Amino acid sequence: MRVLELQSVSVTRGSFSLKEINFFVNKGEILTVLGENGSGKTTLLNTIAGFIKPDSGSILINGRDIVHLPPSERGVGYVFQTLALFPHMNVAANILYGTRFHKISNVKDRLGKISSLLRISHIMDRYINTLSGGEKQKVALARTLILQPEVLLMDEPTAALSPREKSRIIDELKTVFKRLSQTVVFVTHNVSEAYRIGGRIGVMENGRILQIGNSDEIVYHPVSHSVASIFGEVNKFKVRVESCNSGMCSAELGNGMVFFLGDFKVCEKILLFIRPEDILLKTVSTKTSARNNFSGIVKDISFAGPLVRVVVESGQTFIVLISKQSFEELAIKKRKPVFLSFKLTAVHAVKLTE
Amino acid sequence: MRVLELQSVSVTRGSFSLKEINFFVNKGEILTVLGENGSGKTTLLNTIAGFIKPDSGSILINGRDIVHLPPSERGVGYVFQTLALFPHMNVAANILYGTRFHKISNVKDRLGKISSLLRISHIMDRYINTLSGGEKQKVALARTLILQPEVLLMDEPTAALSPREKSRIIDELKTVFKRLSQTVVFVTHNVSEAYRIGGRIGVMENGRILQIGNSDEIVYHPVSHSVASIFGEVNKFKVRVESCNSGMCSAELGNGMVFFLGDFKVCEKILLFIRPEDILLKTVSTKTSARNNFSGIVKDISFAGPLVRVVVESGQTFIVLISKQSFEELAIKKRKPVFLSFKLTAVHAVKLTE
Amino acid sequence: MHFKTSKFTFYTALFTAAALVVLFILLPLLRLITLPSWALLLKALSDKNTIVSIANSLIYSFLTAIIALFLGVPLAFLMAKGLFGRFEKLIETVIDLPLAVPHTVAGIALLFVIGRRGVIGAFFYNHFGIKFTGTGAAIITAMLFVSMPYLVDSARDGFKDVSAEFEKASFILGASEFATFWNIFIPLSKKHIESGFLLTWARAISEFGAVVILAYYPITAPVEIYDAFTQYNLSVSISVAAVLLLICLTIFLLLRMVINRDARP
Amino acid sequence: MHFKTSKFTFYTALFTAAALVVLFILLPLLRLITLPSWALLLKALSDKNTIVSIANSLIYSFLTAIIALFLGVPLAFLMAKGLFGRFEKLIETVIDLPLAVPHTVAGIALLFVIGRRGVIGAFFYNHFGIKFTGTGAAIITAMLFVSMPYLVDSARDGFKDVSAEFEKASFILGASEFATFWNIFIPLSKKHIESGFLLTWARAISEFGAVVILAYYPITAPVEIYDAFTQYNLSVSISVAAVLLLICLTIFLLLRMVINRDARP
Repeated sequence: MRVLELQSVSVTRGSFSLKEINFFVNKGEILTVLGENGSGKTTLLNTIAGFIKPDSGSILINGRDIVHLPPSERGVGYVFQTLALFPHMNVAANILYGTRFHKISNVKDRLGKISSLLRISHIMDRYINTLSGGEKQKVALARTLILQPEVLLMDEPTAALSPREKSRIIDELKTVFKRLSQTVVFVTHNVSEAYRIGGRIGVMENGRILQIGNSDEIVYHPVSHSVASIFGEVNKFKVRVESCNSGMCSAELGNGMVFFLGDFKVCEKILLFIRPEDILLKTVSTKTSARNNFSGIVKDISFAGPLVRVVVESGQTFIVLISKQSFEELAIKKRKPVFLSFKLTAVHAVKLTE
Repeated sequence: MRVLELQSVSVTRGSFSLKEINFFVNKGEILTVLGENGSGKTTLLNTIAGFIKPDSGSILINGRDIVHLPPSERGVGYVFQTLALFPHMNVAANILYGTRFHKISNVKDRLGKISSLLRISHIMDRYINTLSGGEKQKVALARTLILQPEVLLMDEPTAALSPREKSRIIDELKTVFKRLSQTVVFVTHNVSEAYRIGGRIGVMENGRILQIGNSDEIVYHPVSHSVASIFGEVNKFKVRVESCNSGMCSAELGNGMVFFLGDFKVCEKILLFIRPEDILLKTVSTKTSARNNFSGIVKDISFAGPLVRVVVESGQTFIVLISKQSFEELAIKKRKPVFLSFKLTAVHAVKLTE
Repeated sequence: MHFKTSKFTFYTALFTAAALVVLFILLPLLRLITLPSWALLLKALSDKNTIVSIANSLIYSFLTAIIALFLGVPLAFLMAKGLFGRFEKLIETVIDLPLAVPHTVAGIALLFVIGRRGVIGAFFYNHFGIKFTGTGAAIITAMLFVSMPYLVDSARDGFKDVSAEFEKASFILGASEFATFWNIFIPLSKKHIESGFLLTWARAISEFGAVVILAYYPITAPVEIYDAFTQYNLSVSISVAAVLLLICLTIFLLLRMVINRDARP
Repeated sequence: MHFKTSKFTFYTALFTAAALVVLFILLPLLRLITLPSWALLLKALSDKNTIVSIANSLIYSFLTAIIALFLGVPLAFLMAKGLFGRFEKLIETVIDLPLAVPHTVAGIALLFVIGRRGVIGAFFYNHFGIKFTGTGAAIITAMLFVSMPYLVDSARDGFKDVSAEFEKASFILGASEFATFWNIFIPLSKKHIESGFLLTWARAISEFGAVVILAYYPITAPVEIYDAFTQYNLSVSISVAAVLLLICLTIFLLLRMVINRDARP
């Protein structure tokens, strides 16, 4: 059942705009919206919450268009990036704030349940500035969940946490949301966080949702270069299809032929993406099961944490990421010849839209 | 020839202190000081520059103790993290500012030379707020270099640059310093930046310089857990030496024996470090050239950018980083048995200092 | 420019100038407080006129601050929320105008509004026989005109400091505009509103120029000081001045305490 | 607390209060500017007394602002650099004291310092026969006392805004303390010093309470307004008031321009 649905929602904010946003979230589902800062994630949440009026389109909650309702009547919860806990109230007063404006008969029951679920019953009398990052996070959540919102919006809620708290809190959030069958739209710019939350991911860039799907779909079937490069640097080649037979295609690339899966017309111009970590690098040309094999010369070597980034010139420039161990074992040096190989499925082909 | 030398310099700043700093920098050498924010890097530079008086110790420039000289008379140049270019002066006035306070006969010559070396001759009339990040960087450098300082101190000077400008500027800096045989102390918290600059690296933590050496020494022979973990998460095991014969040692570790190089007494307690990316992970127990082999059970899997972090329980908990490609090929799943192997030289043994 | 001035000369010059200023301010005030003997002070304070003038000053200025509070806080809120749109800069300028107007000018200007021949004063005088000048109402009008900007400016700064996310959080939790104003904006701006109130009160107590034109009587302390001075009754002048100074310093210290106090209630 | 007030009612109440305040401030000032006819204004301004009073106000207040500049900027710099150590809070309080002192009180306090029977005044009177009261020196003293804090506070804020790294950069490039003060601190605080100067000047022009006690003559504009008013010569009062108002508004607008101007020279 679709709890939240956006239909062709467009928004203009000065020079920035959201363009034709369409998506839905099912009951109890967590949809993660992944995008860089400035991609429009917060504008999207503010539009759903009612702080920004869309130029056009509908926002449905349980099938009812709420575009003309004020924020207070939308049945939407919002956990802000700053959490926005009221510093002049203690934890209990913060959590109970919203209940004053709603007809709720069993306020005390709800407070008890939500605070024991989130394990914050012992800090009810504390003031906000005495809490740890994780505690604040939970209080902000309790304040919203006590009103039992149809949809919960979360705007980078782990931004202020330490790395250690971050991953712990994400796991706790998942448990709580499952328990309550809470429908959630979760916004983040952090790829690993998006992975960790699981569920569907919507990739956002420049005011558009480029692709929605589970993490595998997005990593292995990106619809565009933008989506592909969200997960780090990526090799991108513009090629012309040479042949295509029952889903297996080929094209000329650099000093060789590249093979990949797809269904394209011969001579069509397409884009190919290959992740640098999907390319195997060797110093001798042994036979491998990989369908694609290229030879080239090492142009540049640089260190990127535990990985080594090797730039190989092979008619086209390939970027390859290998482990430091492989780097040493292979004794790779600048100007040395090397061999590259990668699987059919490592090549992601996308129609060129101009 | 030692241009700069610190001898047992100690500094107290409130609750923070620099403890017994000893190092030297040779003529024309670049020493990179690598450390987290708050490790004392900026305090160190401020002490060398004369903005902070040390409690004890000597600071020698060309053999002369300068501890009692004011900053203006130390012959030290300083490029600040914020660059500190004067916004009310144009580029030329900024660069010439210091020459007003020194007896320099050929000011115009020097200005021409330094600005053509740094390729900023065309922006002499511009005001600071009209410059790009890279241009500002060069103006700050020119302003300092025109006074021909014995030692140049640079405090995270690329902090304000975009990632693309960063690596370009680092390469340019290296070229300029080489050309001028400039002696430099370069401070950064960025490991790859430290790598890229080359030369010796001093690792700083909590007000101490833990180790000084070239990057290989620091990566492969860290003197402590702190140094080892600068380059990312690291496996750390406290073990008791079982045997040591002509440099080859062994100790009990988890459900097996670990072999490593070193010269320890039997029964001595030592620390072993193994980088997660130095451990090979397999699903079948094939013979390898690696001397160390362990078997275990996968406890946890998480994604870290292009890498997968696998936690393996093997009596001891091992953290292993593998590429996403290997992860898929091996079809690693939670609770599956796996085999770990790593080379003798992947184990770094350090005496336990308590 | 480039001078070779030694550090010592430079700082000696600076500290000399600083010492002159501090002395210039402290000397007269210390002299005033130490000048009247206790006997003189008691004698002056047993005088009915003196007591009445100080009481008048305290009462009228306090009423002024209360009125400023009720009129100024709503205005400050609208300004902070940018609800005047393109008139914002204009309104801001208007609110601060009284700070730029000399007090005798303000007095004359107000006279032609509430005086017997003023626009509003004439109406009341001709229809109801009510005269404003020379009454408490005139004193409050004068005080309000010159002191109101302090409250508005301070409250506005307070409201502006309240993060927009607090307001959004309140709305999405179901609160109305008024409930948000009352439960979120007012408590979070408490410090600023309190210091605005104290500034306005202190300014109102001090007012002389505008008050002396609109209402010489009922006599207030600053007018009494001047009145006694013109009658060569310096001992009364000094006594009232010393008492008024102590009152103002108390409010001033109170203000400093509010400003330096931790923000949390 | 929790009220169910509709958005409309809430904002109507707020805008009503705001409109009252704006009217209350604008009405008297507009009335004053439109009141005197050109004929009346010209007649009043052809009066020698009137012209002298306005000229006196302009000259003495400008001199006051200049003196405040030379004494106040060094003090402000020392305060901004925290060079008073543990006396910092105390010095800050002392500097702001004149803002809290009623002007007639300031007048009386200064009288007992520079008056014929004051500590300093007596010395000059007895040894050199010099009397301060009733001279331009007394007017400047009164103006300086009440207006100095504006310059010090503004300049101090300006100096505080100058990043410590600019100072360090100047030192390491070889500049002395004075060269750094002159080449870095002064130009980078220009805006603050200028607005402090204008504030001090405007405040000095307006001063009435302290001036009227120390020097009724040489007559200044605010005193002339009051003097004419007490002699029922309202047309002179209005004319001088209108002219003084225009002068003050000009300075006020100048100040706004300085504040809103881009920081770069």
